[in-house]
Amino acid sequence: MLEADFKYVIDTFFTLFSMVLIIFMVPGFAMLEAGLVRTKNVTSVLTINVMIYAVASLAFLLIGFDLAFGSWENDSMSIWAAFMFQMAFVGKTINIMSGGVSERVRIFPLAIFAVIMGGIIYPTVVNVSWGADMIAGTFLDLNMYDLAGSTVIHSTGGWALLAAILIMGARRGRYKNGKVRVIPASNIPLVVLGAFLLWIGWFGFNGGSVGSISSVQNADLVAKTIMNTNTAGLAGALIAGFIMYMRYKLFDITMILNGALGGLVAVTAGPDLYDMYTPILIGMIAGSLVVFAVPLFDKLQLDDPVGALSVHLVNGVWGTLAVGIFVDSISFMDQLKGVVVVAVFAFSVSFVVLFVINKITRFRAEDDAQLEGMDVNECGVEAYPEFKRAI
Amino acid sequence: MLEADFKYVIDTFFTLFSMVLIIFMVPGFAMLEAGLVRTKNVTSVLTINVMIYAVASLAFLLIGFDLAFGSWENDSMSIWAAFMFQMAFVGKTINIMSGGVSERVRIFPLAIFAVIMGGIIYPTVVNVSWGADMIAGTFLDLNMYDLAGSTVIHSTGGWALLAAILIMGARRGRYKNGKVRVIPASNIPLVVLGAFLLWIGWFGFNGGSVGSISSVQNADLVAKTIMNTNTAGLAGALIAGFIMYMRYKLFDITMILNGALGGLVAVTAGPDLYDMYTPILIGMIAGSLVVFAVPLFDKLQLDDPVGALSVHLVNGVWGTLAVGIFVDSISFMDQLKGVVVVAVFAFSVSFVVLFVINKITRFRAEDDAQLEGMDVNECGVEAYPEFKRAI
Amino acid sequence: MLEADFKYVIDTFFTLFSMVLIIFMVPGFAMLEAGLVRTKNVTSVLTINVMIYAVASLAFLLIGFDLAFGSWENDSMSIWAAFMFQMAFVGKTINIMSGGVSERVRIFPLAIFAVIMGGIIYPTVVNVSWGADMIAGTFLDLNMYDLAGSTVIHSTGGWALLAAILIMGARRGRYKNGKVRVIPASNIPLVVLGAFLLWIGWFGFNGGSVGSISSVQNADLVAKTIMNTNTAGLAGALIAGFIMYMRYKLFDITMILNGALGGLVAVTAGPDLYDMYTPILIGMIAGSLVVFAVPLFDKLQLDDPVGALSVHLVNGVWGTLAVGIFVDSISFMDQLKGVVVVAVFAFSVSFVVLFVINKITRFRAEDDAQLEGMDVNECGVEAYPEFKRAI
Amino acid sequence: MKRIEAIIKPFKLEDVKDALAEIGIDGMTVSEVKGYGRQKGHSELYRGAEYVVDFLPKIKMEMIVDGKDVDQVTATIVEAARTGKIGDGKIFVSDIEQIIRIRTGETDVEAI
Amino acid sequence: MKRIEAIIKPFKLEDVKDALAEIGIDGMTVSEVKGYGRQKGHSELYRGAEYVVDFLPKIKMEMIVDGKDVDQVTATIVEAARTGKIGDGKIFVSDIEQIIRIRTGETDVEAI
Amino acid sequence: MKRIEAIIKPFKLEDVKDALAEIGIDGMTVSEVKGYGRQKGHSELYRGAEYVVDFLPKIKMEMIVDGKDVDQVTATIVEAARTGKIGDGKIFVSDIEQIIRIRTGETDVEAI
Ligand SMILES: Nc1ncnc2c1ncn2[C@@H]1O[C@H](COP(=O)(O)OP(=O)(O)O)[C@@H](O)[C@H]1O
Ligand SMILES: Nc1ncnc2c1ncn2[C@@H]1O[C@H](COP(=O)(O)OP(=O)(O)O)[C@@H](O)[C@H]1O
Ligand SMILES: Nc1ncnc2c1ncn2[C@@H]1O[C@H](COP(=O)(O)OP(=O)(O)O)[C@@H](O)[C@H]1O
Repeated sequence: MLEADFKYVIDTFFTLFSMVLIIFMVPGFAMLEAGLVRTKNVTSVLTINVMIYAVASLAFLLIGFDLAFGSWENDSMSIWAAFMFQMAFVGKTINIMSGGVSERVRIFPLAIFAVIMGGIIYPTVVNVSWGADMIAGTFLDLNMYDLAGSTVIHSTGGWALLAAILIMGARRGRYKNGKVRVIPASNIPLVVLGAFLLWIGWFGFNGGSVGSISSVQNADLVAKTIMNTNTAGLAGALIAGFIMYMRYKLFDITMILNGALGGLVAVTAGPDLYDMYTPILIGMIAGSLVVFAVPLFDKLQLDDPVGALSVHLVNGVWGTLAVGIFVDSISFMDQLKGVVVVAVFAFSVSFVVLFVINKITRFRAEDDAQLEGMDVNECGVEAYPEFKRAI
Repeated sequence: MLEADFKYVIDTFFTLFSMVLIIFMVPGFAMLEAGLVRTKNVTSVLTINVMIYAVASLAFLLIGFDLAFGSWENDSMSIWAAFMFQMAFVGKTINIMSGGVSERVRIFPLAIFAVIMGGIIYPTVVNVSWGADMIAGTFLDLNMYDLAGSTVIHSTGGWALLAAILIMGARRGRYKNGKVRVIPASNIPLVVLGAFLLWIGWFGFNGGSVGSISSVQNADLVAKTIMNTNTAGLAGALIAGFIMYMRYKLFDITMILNGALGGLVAVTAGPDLYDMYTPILIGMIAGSLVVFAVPLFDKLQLDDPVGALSVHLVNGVWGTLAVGIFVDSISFMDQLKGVVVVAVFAFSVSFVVLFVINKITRFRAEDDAQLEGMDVNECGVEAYPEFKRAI
Repeated sequence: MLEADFKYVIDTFFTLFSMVLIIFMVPGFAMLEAGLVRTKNVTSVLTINVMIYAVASLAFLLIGFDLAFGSWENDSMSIWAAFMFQMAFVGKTINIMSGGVSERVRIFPLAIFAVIMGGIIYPTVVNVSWGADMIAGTFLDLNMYDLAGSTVIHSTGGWALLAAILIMGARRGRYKNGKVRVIPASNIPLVVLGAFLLWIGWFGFNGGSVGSISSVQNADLVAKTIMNTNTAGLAGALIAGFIMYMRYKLFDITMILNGALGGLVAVTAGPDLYDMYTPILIGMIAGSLVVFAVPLFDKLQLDDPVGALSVHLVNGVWGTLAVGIFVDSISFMDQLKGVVVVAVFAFSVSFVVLFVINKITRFRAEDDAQLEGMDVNECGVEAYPEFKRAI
Repeated sequence: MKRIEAIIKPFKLEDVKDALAEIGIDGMTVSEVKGYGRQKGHSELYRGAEYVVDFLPKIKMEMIVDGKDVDQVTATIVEAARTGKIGDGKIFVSDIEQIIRIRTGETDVEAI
Repeated sequence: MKRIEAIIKPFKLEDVKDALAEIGIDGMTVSEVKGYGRQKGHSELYRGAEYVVDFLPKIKMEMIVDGKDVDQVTATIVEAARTGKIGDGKIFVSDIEQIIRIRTGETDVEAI
Repeated sequence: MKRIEAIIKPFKLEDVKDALAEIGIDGMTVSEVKGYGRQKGHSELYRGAEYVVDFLPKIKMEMIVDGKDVDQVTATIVEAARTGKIGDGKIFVSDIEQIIRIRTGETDVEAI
């Protein structure tokens, strides 16, 4: 057997393996968000997650992949495996955005947005960062290092979310006379389950982004990437738990998990480049950023029921810059330029697209519908009809 | 290292990988069904799922595998991996059937049936379709193409279910004076979680059924199989969501997920043979079939709490025929013959076996037991004892 | 490509695959325990699971791995993969212990204990059993065969738990005037989900412990290990179900799952050494031991809400001895010596460490805090705030 | 005006509601309660230990009616809710002094 | 002493509680109930079949007050709970003969 | 006949039920309610924001008894439910005019 054939087989298998781990993030996001919202909005959030996967993936199959990569060709592994791996990413940006506008967003316009995001916006970002690169040679050309998408996925989703929150506004009754009304999560086991499915998915996300496991060097790189990814998550969880305990003598699990996810987002830009201790530092800073960003966004009345801005936007930016700070061979300015260019592009295009869709069919459910719950109004199906709702 | 050894190692590993994905379908079915039934029957449904896995797998280990494949030998991969892969399939047929008679079936007779199904009926179907083929040369000899079991698994389970529903009847109070009483699902997050575990399991189910990943050609085939499998699921979900929205302006998540599962069932017969667009069509037809079959079976008073007839039986048939329709090299008549022969065999044998068991120890719980709930009567353990049940 | 390189690549990949399966045991333990405790203690149990993963893994990264293996070197696979695999084990011993003291243990002292267990106690046990072996040559030198840790993981965790129960006492109100008050599980679907995630994780746990899949012989060994692991789980579930049905005419799912887990624990010491039928016997004995041990520990007023003593301690011992009984080449006395030496070490060291921590900051929550629930007192976050609690 | 409270078996709710609707009662407030009485609870099993669940789920229906309708209403409930088996439940009648409909401010018989 | 029961829309609980606190009512017992009245339920969908959910979630507030406070309390509730839309709920007043505070053994007006 | 309602702390249910059984009360209806009174709720934490949970879980026991048993029953409840700490709850006694046992049609004292 030719060495090239061997590599082809192994890398196809490895990419399929990574892809499967990423697909676990679909139920991962679904469970996390279903656990974080109120019982009256659970079915709606779940439906959104399912529809995003269906709509965005098909859009990526039909138009997005071509746009991002220019062709359906691949010599180093099966193109079908390569496609599936990339397709597994596409829903994530929209998930990040949809999670942050839960409990008020209507499903139909969101599905329209998913088509555009999965078919055009996200593929364009991929094109200029990882793919065919249509702006190569122009002054916008990016040299940012972003292995698995701190910026390309997480910040992009985060900027789209910021645009969405500005357009849709806060949930009914969330801010009353300048005061924040706390709306607690309804199902903590689902939150934990979802967070761990995401965590495990991240191993495929980052490990698979190395692109090949079929040489000794690449095998090391993949393993180190996965190890560093995990380490940053551990550190993020630990520091968030520590800060909460210092302040309140209480372990707020939702914050701890957000800290972990923040660490995972932040390490995603360069897990292959760090030594084994740097991710501890990156994760601790990420976890701290989450703890401080969550109340900050609330003070700004940017209503984000799942903490997606703090986890994905803030730490997408932090993680991309961190590569420039901690890795000698990477220019900080290149990283910064990447962050800024993607920010401007993702935010402005999302804003315009959301704005236009919002004119045609409004995103935000009426106050009365929010009061009764999105489930009854959007899906007709209650999440827990037999469980009695407490006061 | 010899090329053959390399292939042996890789295919053993790949088969174990696929097997693990299929085992995720065990909690997948369990969560899906636990979410779809009423709270008073949840423990019972879960217990059935666990017992089926234990009973049918052991029966397959002790007698079924021999019956299906004639011998414990395999040159291309570890026989233990080959066994585990096949064993992972066996529970599925029974799961399909048990799901459709939930909320009234007693556990003990069902366990007896699982022994016979896992030890004899299913292995016989495998024998004639994929295995040693004891009817080769007779007029019944099958040339059906059925990669991963649209017919062998899904329709077989579906026919067994039809027999079971005829013998056990509907749930108490389901049809009153010719009117259908709607009994909604009790826990939607579990339904979604279960559906996605099934979806992910399907990658192993179909991908692993290619049998080998250890050459460039096979690597392509496996990757394409997985991609096409996924695409049909996406299309099934999308079309079901679309139809529901057109009709009711509501997104009924249970129907959307049944649409996805229908698409997955339908593509299972030939995902390796299709180009990348055909599965969209197959999935869309599958999803539409589900949407129309669910109320139809209710009109026929065939009471199927989880929609298994619509998902597995209808689409198992559709998917098998689809190979004959969309693939030039496959004869439609061969596919039809396969569908019919397996139907006659699976239905009549299941019917007789169920009938006999039913004489000895009745399958159906008394009305009073159904009223109080199967959990208290069959397991003694309530699923959610601390949660107050709403009216 | 060199054969050694090929093996390096494959074994790195295989080890990463196994590691991922083991990480599924993190949500596995979390869901199992969250389902078994009362709703007022669910968040606390989940938080403990998350904190253990974060704390013990980081401790193992910073000090434990060095202590256990003497160096960060590995020729046969990526050291990072080897590390991740070992790290995936470390939390398990603590999970076993924390589960058994749920509903009364405070989180902060437990986190301290996790540092010491993950950084020192468990690495020391690994050192003498699997690792650098610092007692080689002394009269304590162990020749025990323990492939994946019936003793090294499960009994070690079990002995630590026994020490913990002796120090912390039973839950408030559990034993009143010598009578046992039954405290049922609050969420059975979570119990089932958790048990199956553990089951699937076990394939990686035991399969990965073979250490290599990259030769025909090793591929067979891995596949057989996984098959035998599964078989023992099946047999444990079956026998537990059978005994319960004989005695009560009821299928108690929590006991059936504990039986399955008991079978998995018991087979863990030697799944690579058995023929395909022995695990049935081992699993059946394991399942029976669980059924009899659970009420026995209650009679001894050792209050263990999740049955961890019966599953992990009793069957860790049984499984280790079983290798000496069923495998000719293994000396029963060596196995017994291993069991005893580890028991003495793990119990006494855990006891002393727990005792000292308990003096500094008591482990056990006040009765009033237990009454109100650990969630409000330790986390400030209720698990199901919108669900009305039944009487 | 009188308050009629009926404690019934949960699966009889639909029947009783329909029977009451037929005699023109179309306002009521319902809640899930647990009952303790001659009908004994069932025993459950948990990890090898049996224990008794004392309290049985019941439905409590409350309706405020004009004093003259009391007999008809109670008779209707008795008929629709009876299975003849132990645990069928009870009806309690007591006095109500004042009623107000929040939406309109109407009081007493107009507010029923 | 009188018992005042108010059936209100769930999202009005906070407002009513605050309004009552302002007039010095600081003891009450609240429960979730289901209401059936002129306000009709909504229809839900399940796997292609529509059906009507009859019973609507309501909150029942109960407070025992001194007889002389009844009018002020009911007026306060009416004002705070009214949305003007159908389904706003009702208030029922009845008589209480005796009250005991378990902690102290105090009775009647002292025990309110 | 009289209705005795007791609002108690949830973990006292078992004790009170047993004490009542001893003096021959073997019918009652129980429900979970939320209480608001002098005993204040606890504060919870959610993603870095603290907030107060006002309403505390309580159990409401209702039993209809013969008028002559009222004093004994209330005394029994007070004794069994008292912890001496704030929030122990209250007992309310009111009048019941009529009782019907659905199963048999028996009325009043025979139906208790
Ligand atoms: N004295 C009572 N006070 C309040 N509720 C009662 C009383 N006696 C019975 N009940 C309620 O009525 C229900 C049925 O009573 P039970 O004695 O079990 O049977 P039956 O209705 O056939 O006499 C009980 O579950 C309880 O909810
Ligand atoms: N006769 C009655 N007895 C008891 N409760 C009633 C009665 N009539 C109405 N209710 C309660 O009041 C609620 C509101 O009544 P409804 O007729 O829907 O509207 P409105 O309050 O505007 O008249 C109902 O949901 C029910 O809980
Ligand atoms: N006026 C009242 N009307 C109705 N329920 C009351 C009233 N006052 C108190 N309660 C109930 O009694 C419970 C206990 O009262 P609280 O004032 O907290 O303490 P204590 O019982 O020690 O006086 C409350 O939680 C509430 O459910």
